[in-house]
Amino acid sequence: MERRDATADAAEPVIRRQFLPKVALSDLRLAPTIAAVCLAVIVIAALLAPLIAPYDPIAMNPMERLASASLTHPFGTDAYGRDVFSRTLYGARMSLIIGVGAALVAVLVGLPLGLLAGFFRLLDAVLMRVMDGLMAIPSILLAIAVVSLAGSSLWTVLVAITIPEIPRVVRLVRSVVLSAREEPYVEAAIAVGSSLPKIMWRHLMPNTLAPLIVQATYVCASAILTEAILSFLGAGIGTETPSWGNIMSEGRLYFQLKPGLIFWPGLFLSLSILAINILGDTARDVLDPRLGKKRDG
Amino acid sequence: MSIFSPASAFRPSRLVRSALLASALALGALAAGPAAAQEIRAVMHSGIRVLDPVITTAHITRNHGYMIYDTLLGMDENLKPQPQMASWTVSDDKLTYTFTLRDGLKWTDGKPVTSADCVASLKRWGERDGGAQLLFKYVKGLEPKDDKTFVMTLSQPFSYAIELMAKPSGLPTFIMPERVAKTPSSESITDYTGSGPFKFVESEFEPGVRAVYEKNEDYVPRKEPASWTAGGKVVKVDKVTWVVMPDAQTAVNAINSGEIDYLEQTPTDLLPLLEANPELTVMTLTDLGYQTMGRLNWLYPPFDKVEIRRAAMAALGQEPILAALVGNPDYQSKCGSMYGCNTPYATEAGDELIMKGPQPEVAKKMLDEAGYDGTPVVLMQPTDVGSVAPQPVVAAQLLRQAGFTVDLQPMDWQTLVTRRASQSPVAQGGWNMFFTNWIIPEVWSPINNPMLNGGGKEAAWFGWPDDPELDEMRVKFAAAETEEERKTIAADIQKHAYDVVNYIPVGEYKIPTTVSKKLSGIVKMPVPVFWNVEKSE
Amino acid sequence: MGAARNTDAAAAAEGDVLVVENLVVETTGRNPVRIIDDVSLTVAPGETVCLVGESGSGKSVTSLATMGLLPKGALAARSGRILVEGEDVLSARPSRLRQMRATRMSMIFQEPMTALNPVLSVEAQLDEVLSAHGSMNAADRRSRIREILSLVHLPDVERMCGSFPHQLSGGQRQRVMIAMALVLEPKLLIADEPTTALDVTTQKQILKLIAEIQERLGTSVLFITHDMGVVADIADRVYVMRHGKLVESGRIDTILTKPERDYTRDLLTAVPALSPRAARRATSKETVLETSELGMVYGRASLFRKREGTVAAEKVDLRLTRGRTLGIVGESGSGKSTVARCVMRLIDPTSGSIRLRGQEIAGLSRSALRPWRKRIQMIFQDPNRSLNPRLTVGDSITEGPINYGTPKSEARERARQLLQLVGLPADAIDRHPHQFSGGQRQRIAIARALAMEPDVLVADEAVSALDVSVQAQVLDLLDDIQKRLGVALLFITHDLRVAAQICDDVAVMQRGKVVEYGPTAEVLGNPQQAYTRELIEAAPGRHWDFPNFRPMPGAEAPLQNSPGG
Amino acid sequence: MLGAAPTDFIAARQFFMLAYIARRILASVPVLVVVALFVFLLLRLTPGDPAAILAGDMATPEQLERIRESLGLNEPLASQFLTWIGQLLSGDFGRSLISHTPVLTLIGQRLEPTLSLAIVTMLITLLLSIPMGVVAAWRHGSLTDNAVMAMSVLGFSIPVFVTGYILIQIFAIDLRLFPVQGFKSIGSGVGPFLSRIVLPAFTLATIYIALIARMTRAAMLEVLDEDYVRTARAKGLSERVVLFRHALRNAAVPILTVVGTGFALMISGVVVTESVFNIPGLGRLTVDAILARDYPVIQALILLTSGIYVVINLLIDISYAFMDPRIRY
Repeated sequence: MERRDATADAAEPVIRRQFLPKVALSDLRLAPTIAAVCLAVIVIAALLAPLIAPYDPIAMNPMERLASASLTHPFGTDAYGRDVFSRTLYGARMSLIIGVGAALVAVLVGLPLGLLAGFFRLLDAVLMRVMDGLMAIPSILLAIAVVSLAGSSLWTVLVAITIPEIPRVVRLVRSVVLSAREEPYVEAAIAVGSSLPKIMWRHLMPNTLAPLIVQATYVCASAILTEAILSFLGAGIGTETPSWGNIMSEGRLYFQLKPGLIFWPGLFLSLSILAINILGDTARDVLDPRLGKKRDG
Repeated sequence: MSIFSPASAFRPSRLVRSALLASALALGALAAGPAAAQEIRAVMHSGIRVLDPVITTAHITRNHGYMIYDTLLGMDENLKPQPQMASWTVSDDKLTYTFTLRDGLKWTDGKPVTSADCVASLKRWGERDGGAQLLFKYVKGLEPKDDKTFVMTLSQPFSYAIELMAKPSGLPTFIMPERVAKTPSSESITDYTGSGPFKFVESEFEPGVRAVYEKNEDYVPRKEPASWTAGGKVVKVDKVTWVVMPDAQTAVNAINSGEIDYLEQTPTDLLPLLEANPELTVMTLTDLGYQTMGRLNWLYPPFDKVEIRRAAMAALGQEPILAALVGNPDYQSKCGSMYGCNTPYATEAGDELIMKGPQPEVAKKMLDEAGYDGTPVVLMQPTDVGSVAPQPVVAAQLLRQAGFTVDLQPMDWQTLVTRRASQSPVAQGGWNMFFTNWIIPEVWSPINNPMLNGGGKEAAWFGWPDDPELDEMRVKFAAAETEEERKTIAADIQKHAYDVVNYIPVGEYKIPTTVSKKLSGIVKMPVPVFWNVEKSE
Repeated sequence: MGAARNTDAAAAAEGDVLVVENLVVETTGRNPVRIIDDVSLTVAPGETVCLVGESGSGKSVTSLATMGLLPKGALAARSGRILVEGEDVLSARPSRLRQMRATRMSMIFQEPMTALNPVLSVEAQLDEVLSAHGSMNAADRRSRIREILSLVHLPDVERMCGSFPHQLSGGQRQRVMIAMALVLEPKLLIADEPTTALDVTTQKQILKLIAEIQERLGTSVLFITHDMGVVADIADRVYVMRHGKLVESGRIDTILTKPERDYTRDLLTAVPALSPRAARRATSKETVLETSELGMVYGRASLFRKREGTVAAEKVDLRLTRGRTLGIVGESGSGKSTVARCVMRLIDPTSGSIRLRGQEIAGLSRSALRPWRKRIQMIFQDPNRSLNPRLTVGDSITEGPINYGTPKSEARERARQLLQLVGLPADAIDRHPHQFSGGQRQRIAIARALAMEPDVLVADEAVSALDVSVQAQVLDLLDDIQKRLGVALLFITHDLRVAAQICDDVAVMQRGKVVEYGPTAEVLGNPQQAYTRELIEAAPGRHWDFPNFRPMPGAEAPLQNSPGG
Repeated sequence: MLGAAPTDFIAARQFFMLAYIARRILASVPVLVVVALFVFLLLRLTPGDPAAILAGDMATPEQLERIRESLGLNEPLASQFLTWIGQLLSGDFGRSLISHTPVLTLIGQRLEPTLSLAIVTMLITLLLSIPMGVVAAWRHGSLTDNAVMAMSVLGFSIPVFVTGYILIQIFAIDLRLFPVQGFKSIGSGVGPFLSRIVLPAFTLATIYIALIARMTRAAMLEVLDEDYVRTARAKGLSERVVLFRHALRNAAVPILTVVGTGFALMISGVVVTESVFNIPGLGRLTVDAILARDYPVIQALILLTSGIYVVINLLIDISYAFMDPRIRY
């Protein structure tokens, strides 16, 4: 309580800023820059897929199946004779929609639940038991069950991937709220007569944004990956909506003969996830509330 | 994933637990190991879970049946019924069939096989098998006469009866002990006593993973040479282990490195990986192969109208579908016969529309004339079974080219299996179209062919055509006196079936089996069996 | 020791234990910032040298550099030498540096709780020093550990050995730290604010212990502190640092009586006098805040755990009239903050009553309390945390008035006036808290409290986190505001000097109870309770009247750091 | 922990520990009930008919109805749930609808491969990831650090099945060092066991290593910034002692926590790895059961994995006490 001088100037912040960043990749300014450029290129390619793609991604030509890479088919063709390059471009759309969608839904559902849980003890007890239960179910099994039972549309896949992520978001928001509500400025807000909703919205919610952004990037990356795994297990999106996951999954039989079928979508998938993770790490470094952390007595 | 997959699976997708060392040195050492035990390690197309070959028509369970049970009759490679457990005589009025069991038949528990066992088994069979159900309408009596003979009496002649009892696939006439055969046909049996060439090793059974069979030392084979399911089932190895590999790639790698001896279904696309290996032979076990087909739902629009069904048939074509499904001319062929080509009843009657397809322009015109209103066609697409995944995808494109609105709905195979049984309207969980595959012996006659049943919502196969005319023709077929007469009726049936678009055959294909050169004497037939096979070292 | 004290800095002899010559420390990276700029200092054998400065002066960095502990990759010594017993720390190889640590120079830190490894037992932490630096066998190490632990006057040594840091009190932890630093009897002990985190009474004991051990072992001490009181009590010589540069150095008496530099003078004049302020005439008789029998018990039995609650406050009776300042003083854990938070209804008291202008508020529901909230406002200890960093100053100040229906434009206008009132420019309203220094932020916090036009201001350690010079300004501001607005002030502090300077009345709390309560002059001038006397006696530098550069009138031993006690 | 802690302290700790374990076990009951109810409803309220799956291609509507009846699927939902819970409480997990094998037998057959895979994976992971994380944190900002971090981010970015295929191609097919697939019980010899488990375990470990190396690094960075690490250095201790004795022990709690929550991640990986390497384990069993709508098997398996998850996390929470004497329960 009676503490050392807390007013920081000169040396202290300098030491902290240089000493604390948690992720080395971001020290090389290069990494996040490259990651951002990579991701931007992929996103633009996805958006412009109808313009760039030389073929309809679902137009098949069985007579030209499993062609090797050539000028007409830069990445070759798949078992239906569809152009893998076009499919990969369109697949970017679906995979990114799933990644971003999962992140958005997880945050939109998890944030209010977490805020409420962090503030109301009774609700907290019930909600957290349910969340614990959800967490205890291995996410991939839950996802397979949901998809296989409810049919494999984009929406069910999205829901299946997102459900297991929600408890993690709720827990994160809740823990931020629990620690933030001890902050003196929250007490100050209580003291000046601010209502609960106002305190939540104005003083607590903003604290959750930085960790949420970071968490959202991880959810995004892991959703893209989970979609691929679901496809691998036969519980992914249908072949008429190409995603990196189902392109790879359909190509896996030809792994030794036509590695391109897995390689190209896999490369895009890994690059995107890598980039998203690096950006997430960078965001964490930049937004890390611990950079200005105080020690308590 | 395809435990109960349709007739075939391109990607053998079941587990295995074989496996021997990969390093060359260890390979040599281990190769010597099993020599003493004479074991065949076979990767089957699917994992076996259901051990009752009557309750299900799943092929893996049928194969299991051939291992541990003997069949009442057999069928030779000329498709002629032959005695197996029993020989038979038919009375002149064609109404009384007398079966006489051969000597030396014994259950694995040591008791002799009696006529009562056969009668009980046939009755259970009669409750489940489609053709048998038809037959049993005319069975007045089925009684043991003494320990070795029993008599079946009919109310009217059913000359196809013996062929039905000798058929190698669908539900063959596996004979079980009476106490087992008394199990209601809606419940699985739990006692696996058989009288077949192999014994089931229950203690080593892992559902979905592995099944182990030992030679039945007490089995007395017939003296004739083995031919299809007829002749002597002489077992020349000590043990057969069935395993499953969920990943085709893994299975191909495993047989390439000598970890297994037998790969029942090899994806044709992966043949290049195997053909160079001098240790292996790639073969097809039968010239009959598989029929792949599409079925339309007669109950709801748009396929409640025959004109629109015909338009759909015109829109489809065998070539593009086979190309996507197989993609190897050696293993695929166009075929317009609903009974399969290379079969006794093969005919071209009425097949013009499908054989000329795809004809998008013709189909479009037919659609216009039929007044198609754009009702979407819900086409179910299984995503997890390689042998049925591509057909709907190609079909969707072809139908769209002809002006159909297609809603291609991906789902796992088991969902499809569940959903195709739904007679509800499309919006309430119903469907309009799906594809599946059959081995030719399952469709090779109007009686066997499950689709050729016009019984409507109560009795017909999924799609439920209400077609009394068809059923009358089938009865005529069964009662026909001569083979010539039957062939004519069969052609008429097919013509009629094409006219009303009962179903749409979209081609035939064969699946190569890869076998280690150490194995010899493999019986070539549509069902993979392990008698007569020798293993050398 | 007398001899040592006569040594002058300029005449640093060959035998100095520590010689720092022209030390320059910079941040690493592309744009180096100079943290320590050309600092030289010496410490003679047996001498106690104080390094004084406010936060950011570089005093801690200097001590870390001496240990060779500058954070790698963040700070680096660019030039100069640091000789410990003649051997240069800066040029020593890492392995040699490791050997020198604990054998030649040792260090103790501000916070013994975090400086001790929480997961290792006391014995393990001492033992590893011995095994890292010598070939003592296990039995010798065992007996040496017990020997040094008794030397630092720890009770029940055997039990101490098996204890973990969290099981010890703050003072005991610091004793363990000292034992650990001295177990190999190094010539130089660097103490970096070793008593800042401790209560005054504990601080006194630790200072006494250091002096005692120093005497016994002949250790030299480099003592880093911001507290002039401590300096006056223990130093032989003093170095004053500011912004990384040496401002002034000299013998303690010289510095205290005749400081040459303005900065040193400011530093000294800012130290509040321990003598109570002159009594003010009461301007009003109106009681604005009154507690009776106030009690707070934390953590009573829950469903699964039955345990006694912790009594944080018990039967607290206080009364505050308009325009007056009531101080609550006490050590940590005395319950003074609990009382403040109860009065604010930030926590709900478990018994007793709180009357705000006659209205009982202890039992009011959240909504019933609302109209009364604005009557009483609080200033928190740490201005960095009491202002939401994401809101502009204006948003923070106007939040309260807007809650009570003041139109936004009006509230902002009022906020501008308030900012000027607390000595900040009106245009500060659109800036964010991080653009202000600690003292300025505390001013903003005061403006926020005043925006509610409260009758009572509760200041909970409101100046404890500030440097002395800033502290003095904020205290002046509070005094000024009270005069102008007539607000009553409930002032919670651990610092008797601050209390003496600002309070009309003082309540001394110990273990949740008010032990002595009365006018400041009486309580501090003529304490009746032993505990109050103990507190007063423990206040460092109480014999010195810093603002006037002279000993306290009547103090016998003007400058006596009297290590022997 | 060195030194003799006072016996009363130890006794009190043991008492609180036992009380804590009891409380935690009680607290896990509602979690498992939530799981049970959730899984049950998920399975029953969505389409899927085990009877159709069981009967195969040629069944008629009437035959299906009879099979449904005999499987008990026509009972009301509530009574099905109560029956199931009742059976569970008496230790009966039921029988597979499809193979009619007792669920416990099925699980028993598949337990060993999965357990072996999980344990070997865990060993590989801990042996590699913790030193990696420690070194990365120690050499923070260096090339080593960047390399470790890059590897671990990469570990997150490649789907498990791709990793598996690549490892098989290189080590089993090209170099012929290992068999391409399969599982051998450790009872049949350590050599055959290891030769088959190494590749899948490495495949599975890639994600896990990534996760734990990252967490170790972050926790170590946090801890290396602590005063007691500075104290340890000020005492002249070697870096190895500083890192592993002082820092790592203090960083253990968050690392252990991730080891526990990462278990869920491993389960996902197990399902895929078992497919790629053809290991007949619980992962495949679950997927197959889901696809076959084999309700009793799915229910038991998900309950089992959830139970294991709960137990592992309980064990980890208890282990905190051994890492950190401050933690009391």
